[in-house]
Amino acid sequence: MSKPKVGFYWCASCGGCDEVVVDLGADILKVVGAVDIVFWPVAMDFKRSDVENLADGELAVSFINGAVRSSEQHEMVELLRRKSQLVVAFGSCAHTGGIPGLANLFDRRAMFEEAFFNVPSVVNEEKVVPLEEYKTPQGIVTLPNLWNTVKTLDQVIPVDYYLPGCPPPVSLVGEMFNKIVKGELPPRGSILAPDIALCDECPRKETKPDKMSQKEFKRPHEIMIDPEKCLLAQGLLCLGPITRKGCGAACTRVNMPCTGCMGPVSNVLDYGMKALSAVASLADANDEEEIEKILCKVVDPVGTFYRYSLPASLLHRHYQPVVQGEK
Amino acid sequence: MSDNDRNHFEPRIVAFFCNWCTYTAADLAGTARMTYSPNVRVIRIMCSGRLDPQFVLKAFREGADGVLIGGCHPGDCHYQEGNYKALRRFKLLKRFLSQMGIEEERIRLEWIAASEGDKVQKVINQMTEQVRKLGPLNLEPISQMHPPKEKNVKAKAVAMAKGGAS
Amino acid sequence: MSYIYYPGCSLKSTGRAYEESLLAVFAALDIPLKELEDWNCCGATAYMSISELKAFALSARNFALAERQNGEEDYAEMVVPCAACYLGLNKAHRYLAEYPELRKKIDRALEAGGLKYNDKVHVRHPLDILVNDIPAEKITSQVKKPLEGIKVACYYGCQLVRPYADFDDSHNPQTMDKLIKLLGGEVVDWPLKTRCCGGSLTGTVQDVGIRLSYVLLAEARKRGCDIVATACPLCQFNLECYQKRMSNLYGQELNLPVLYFTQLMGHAFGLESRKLGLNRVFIKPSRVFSKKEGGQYVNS
Amino acid sequence: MNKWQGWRKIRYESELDPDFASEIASIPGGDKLYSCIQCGTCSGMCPLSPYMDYTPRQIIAMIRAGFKGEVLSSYTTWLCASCYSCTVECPKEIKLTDIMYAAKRLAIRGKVYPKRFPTPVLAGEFFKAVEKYGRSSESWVLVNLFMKTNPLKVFKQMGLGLRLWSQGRLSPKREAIKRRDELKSILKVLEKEHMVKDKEEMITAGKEVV
Amino acid sequence: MSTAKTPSSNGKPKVGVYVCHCGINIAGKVNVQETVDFAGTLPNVTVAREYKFMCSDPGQELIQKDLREGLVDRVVVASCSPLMHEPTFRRAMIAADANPFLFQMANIREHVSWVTPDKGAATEKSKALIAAAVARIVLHKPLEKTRVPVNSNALVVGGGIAGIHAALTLADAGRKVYLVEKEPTIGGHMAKFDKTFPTLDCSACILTPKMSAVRSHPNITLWTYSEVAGVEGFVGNFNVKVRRKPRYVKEDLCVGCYECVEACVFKKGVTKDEFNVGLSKRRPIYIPFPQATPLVAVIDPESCVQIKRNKCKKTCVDACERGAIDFDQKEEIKEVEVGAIILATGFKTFDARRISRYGYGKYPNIYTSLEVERMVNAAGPTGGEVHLKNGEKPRTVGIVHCVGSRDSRTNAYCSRVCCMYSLKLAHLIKERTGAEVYNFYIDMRTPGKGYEEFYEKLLKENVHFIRGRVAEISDWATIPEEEGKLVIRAEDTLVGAVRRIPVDMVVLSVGLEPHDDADDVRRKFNISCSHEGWFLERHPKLAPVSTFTDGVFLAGACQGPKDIPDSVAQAGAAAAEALALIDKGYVELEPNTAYVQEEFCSGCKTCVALCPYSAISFNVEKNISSVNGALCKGCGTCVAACPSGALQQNLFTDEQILHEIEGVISYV
Repeated sequence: MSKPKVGFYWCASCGGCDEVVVDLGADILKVVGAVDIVFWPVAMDFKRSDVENLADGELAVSFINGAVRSSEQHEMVELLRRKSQLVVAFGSCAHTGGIPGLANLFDRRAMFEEAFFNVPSVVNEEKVVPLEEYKTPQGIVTLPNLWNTVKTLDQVIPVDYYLPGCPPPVSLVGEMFNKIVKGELPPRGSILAPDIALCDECPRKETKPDKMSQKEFKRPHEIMIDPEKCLLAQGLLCLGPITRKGCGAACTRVNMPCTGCMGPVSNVLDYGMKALSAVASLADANDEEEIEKILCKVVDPVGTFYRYSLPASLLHRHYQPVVQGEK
Repeated sequence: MSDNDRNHFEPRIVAFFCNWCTYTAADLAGTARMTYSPNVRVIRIMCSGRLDPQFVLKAFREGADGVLIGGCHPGDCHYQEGNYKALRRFKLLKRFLSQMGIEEERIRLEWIAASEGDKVQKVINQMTEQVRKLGPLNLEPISQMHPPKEKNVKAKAVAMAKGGAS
Repeated sequence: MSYIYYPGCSLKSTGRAYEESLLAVFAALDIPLKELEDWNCCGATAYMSISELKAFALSARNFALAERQNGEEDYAEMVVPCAACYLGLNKAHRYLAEYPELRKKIDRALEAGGLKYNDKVHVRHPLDILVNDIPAEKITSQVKKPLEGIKVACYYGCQLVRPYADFDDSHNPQTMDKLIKLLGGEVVDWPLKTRCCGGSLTGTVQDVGIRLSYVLLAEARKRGCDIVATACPLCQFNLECYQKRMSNLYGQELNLPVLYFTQLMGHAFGLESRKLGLNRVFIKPSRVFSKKEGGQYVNS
Repeated sequence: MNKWQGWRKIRYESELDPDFASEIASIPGGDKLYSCIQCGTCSGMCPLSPYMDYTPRQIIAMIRAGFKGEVLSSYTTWLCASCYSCTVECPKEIKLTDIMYAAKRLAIRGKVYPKRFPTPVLAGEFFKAVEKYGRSSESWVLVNLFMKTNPLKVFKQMGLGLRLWSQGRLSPKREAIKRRDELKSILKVLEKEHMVKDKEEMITAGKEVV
Repeated sequence: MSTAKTPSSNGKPKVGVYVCHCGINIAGKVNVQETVDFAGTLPNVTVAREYKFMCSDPGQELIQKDLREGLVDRVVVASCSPLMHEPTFRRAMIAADANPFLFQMANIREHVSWVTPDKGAATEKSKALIAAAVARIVLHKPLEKTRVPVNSNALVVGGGIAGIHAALTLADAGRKVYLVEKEPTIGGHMAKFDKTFPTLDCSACILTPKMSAVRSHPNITLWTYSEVAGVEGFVGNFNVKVRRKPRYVKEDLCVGCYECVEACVFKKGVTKDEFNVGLSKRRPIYIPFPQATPLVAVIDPESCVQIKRNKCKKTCVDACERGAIDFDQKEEIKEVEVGAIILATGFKTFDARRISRYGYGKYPNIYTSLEVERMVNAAGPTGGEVHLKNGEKPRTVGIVHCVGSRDSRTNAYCSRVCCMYSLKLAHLIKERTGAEVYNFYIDMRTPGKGYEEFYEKLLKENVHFIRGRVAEISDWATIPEEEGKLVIRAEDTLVGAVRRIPVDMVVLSVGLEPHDDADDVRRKFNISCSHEGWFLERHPKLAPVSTFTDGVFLAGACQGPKDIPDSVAQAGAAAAEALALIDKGYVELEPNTAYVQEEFCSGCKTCVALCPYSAISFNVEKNISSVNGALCKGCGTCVAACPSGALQQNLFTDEQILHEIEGVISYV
């Protein structure tokens, strides 16, 4: 019996998700032993035609990382969807939009202006911007269309499983491969991480005081962080209580507050709103001015609460009224 | 009601009223036959402190053009301090929404005591007009969600069963 | 703080003594007053009877000018000594804030004149300023010739404390009483402090108007007052200029000096009587002043 | 007034104007008119009510009942000296002084005010002066007033005028503002508009709403 | 007409929607047929019906029949406010053997038909509210109410006639009552009156027996000179702290013999006598009045030299043979458990100084009605004589009605008792002095048994009635006849002329106002106030003595101006309501409490400090939070904060509310 075929693909992402596969270390050999990798543009030289040539459903699993934000990515994920029995949204970007998703605070024009004109390191006196189509003597050169809005993978194609994290923790990756190989996968649509928040596995949990409320929120550079004590209790905006566990508390172990890459637990509809609600609830004041004073330390609410999940939020993106009759 | 034409725009506003003060005040407005614009639909919660900011975004996502929150006056909360907690969340929520480009007139927190039927009338009329001026909130649709409903069905079923027993 | 001074039409004619004494007193107290440039009529009583809208527009133009003159300062404090102007402007101020429909129309009108009003004006009466802004010690320290033994009837008139003023009680106001007491004068309890003097009716329906003024003076006389202090040019005019006519009509010699409270202040401050417009009054107060001061006061 | 003159003291509903109250109530805050409980505080406070043909309280009752003709041609409104004591003390916060103004303006527009009565004439003269010069010159307003109502009075007042003149309290100089054009363009915008609406204006305003 | 589908049996929820016409209250504005047709199209709805009055017996039976026949298993009624009829329909559910919490109301009367001018809009809004109710009820679960026993003691706050009557009623029924009064004696305003209208029976004669009954009743604990310091707990189980101010006289030793008062170093009164509303003076040690209950002296720390400066001959101590005087007495806090609370804190009279044109406080012979009450009282400072400051009898007296009342600048409401007490005072003054009495009134209000007859009696006594609100009172005389008099100016509106009436004495019939501390009191007891500051009843008609806080009832004028008969009637009603609560023995608590879904709780402790009732504790063993259902009051604040959605609230789960939001917007 031939080994099941799997593919890896990356969309809008940093490459860290591909790296994590390699981080499996010696265990990767087991993976390679169990499956045939037939597509992995980051690691090996495959062409799009290699996928196109596969029969529909011939791929057992596609692991797709990165958010979707261009016509090319769109075509590729649709192609992979057609060729795969299972699609796994691999990592925060595919799962909830990730860091690239913060681009949804702007529109495409603003981003182009920033990237091609305004950035101090750019010298672009002729105001050249990339065009989707450009005629050269040699013929027409094309570029993919960059979308105005960044989307999560499941906003573009049906997704079977989600592996959260930025990048997904190695242990969860290994576990996933195990389950796939053994055929012990949970119901479709599941998130392949424990459904409980990070505090549950955080080594600082024991140090939480009964009263968690805060008179002042602090940013990491403002204090000497106690390496033992609950970070939230120290006034740091640790999002551990809102974020799914599974990373082994990688950040809080090294004195960094959780920033929420693993996304919400299943009872939560909108990660950022829940985070906002929990954080605001901790502000220990009833006076309007005092409340403002405490909460003004949350300098950038969107960036804080939706660092990895703006496209997956209920608002989806910065509000641009869709004006009627203006098409 | 889905007629979003600028000239005939009828705003849709979802209101969350606390049971003890604002909901009662709205009842009083009714008993006193104070007429006001029909654009606001009230959802009763026991306390403004129950208001989860998720509800606000959910309302916007479902097509509301504005959200009104009504609670007891400071110091008058039936549950001692629930309204202050609502205020904390509201303050941060408002900042978040403005960062997201949503006009601040689309969300409003009002303290309305049980005896202030006239304030219900005034606030609802005012807010309706404000939102009408802003025009409809046309959020960009989230094209598809895959898989649509199957996600986490099991987990939720477990949660609900537990809740019922307590 | 500097104040913008709105004189109004009367203070440039029949009420000149009010203006002179006001400026003299404020100068003595070192409170700068700058006259509003190109001010126009406030739109008071008579005007309002014809067109209320235009009356508000007239007030609004003054406000817009005051804001412009005030520049970047927060609020323009507009000092309005004439009671009728004070009421007219204050009413406009209130109505423009309270009635958006009206406001829209007035804004449109101002725009046609290239002006804009941003609600950055406070309408103030000198009494309000002297009692509420200026420390009492500052006033007492200026008093050189206290009004000792002089019995004063404080006459506020009707429009000064009604209905839009909030610096004093509308029925039994106290600010002028306080001021006179600071000057050493004796304030007579007099229940007609805010009763109308007849206003313009003294000129139009004289038999009614003059009687209204007369009852005020008769009661003041009965209560042993030496002098009546006013804060309104029309009140001063009615109470003083028609006294002769009253004597004829009612057979009672009144001969009661009627001065602006600012004139009394100036006198107590020891300012020169010419600067206080004391030369412009029909019924000279010298008799009252000299009696109390053992003849030291030299009549001008 | 002792002789019986055969006045008919009855009013038929058809003689009354049912819209009069809403005309008056169209001024800002005018709807308080409907709260009147006829307590009489206004009349009791009014220093001029003894001279009026109807007390202020009666005027309110008549407005509400639609006695338009009687109200607009009455002397009451023109005797009102705008002292605001009624407005201040009214327990229902009815702006009686404003209502008097409203009645005056309707009377002038309808030309039903008591013609030879001096107060409307004074108002008219004052209005004209301000309209033209931006300020009023008291001397000129008074001269015109007396000329129009009772020229003989000019002589009666002459003595007083001369005394004032000698003290510098009255001058034949015309007071005027500098930027008269600016004021003119401001006032022009409001030319056709009124704060108290008469019946036809009410109907057109109503049409706008519908 | 109704749309009834065949019952489905696949385990899916079967929702019945019942739309009420409420006569024309709803049907006059809402197109009921259209809403029923619409409801029939909603998912999971198996039955949609309409009826004239859903809350009536036949209406309820309609629902019960469908439940029994298995056509529906959960019910939405679209009618009035849930605050009105939710209990009614829940009872109907129980009667049909259904769980009462599988029920939801859509408020299409108070929130729709009564407030929406346009019929089309009203119908659309009704549909939206019905859709919302249907969307959420699908997620409802059967719940049980918890029962909590009720403490059988009661607390009555305020010892005026209302408080006295309520306390006696409860005590006679065998309940233990704590009566708390802030003054040194009970009796309230009624103890100050001479006669009561319209019967003119002596106030003291009918009140003092009740006062002594309070004193001697074995079931009543009377704490005068005391205030409620704090209230905790909930219906049936209140924990009340009472602060007993030191009176420096031992209550159990004092017999009220007045020896100490006579012996005081001050031989004359030094302080305004509160009981005589300032018409006389009292000494630092005093007994408010001879029938004071308890008849115990009290020392006023403000004026007692010993207490203020610690140097006095202490003649009072020597005079007291029983050794009752104790300068070391300290404030005491008593703590009691009660099941029900009756508030009977009464009123204060309007301060006539606020209306400067009436000259109160400026002219000597202007009195308030309460001062005149004391003056005409035989036990009062003048021994029942009505006289002017100079000792002469007045020959003319003016009584000014509505002072501070019916005026939007002071109190917009009618104080309800002034017309009648003014008539009474007119009668008494005329009886005592033979003076001409003028009543100045706006409207004569005499709705009560025997009241109009009393008015007629006064008319026959030739008391003058002038219909006109007094404009001004002054000493400004314009003719010789007015010299030396107070001149009242008013329009006689029936004549249409202004009148000036010179009088010797003026009585200002001041209105009734809430106490200055009413706002603090209501906060303490967690109830609401109306605009004017009166305590707010739960429903003006159907629950006039209840409040929005279960177990707290109202009696007397603290709820609004009332005369004695009405106060007593209301006190009886409040006592009956309290008894009904106590005698039931238990209360059922709404099950809308919060609960933790343990497998989702990460133990972050965000919730713990948020609970105002300390109902959330941290379970150290399991390392998670847990909610004590008996302490939880169901506000849901913790639920909104819980970062992992592990906390939920019965009847208000996230899911239910989210569905409701979808429902209210998505359909229609």
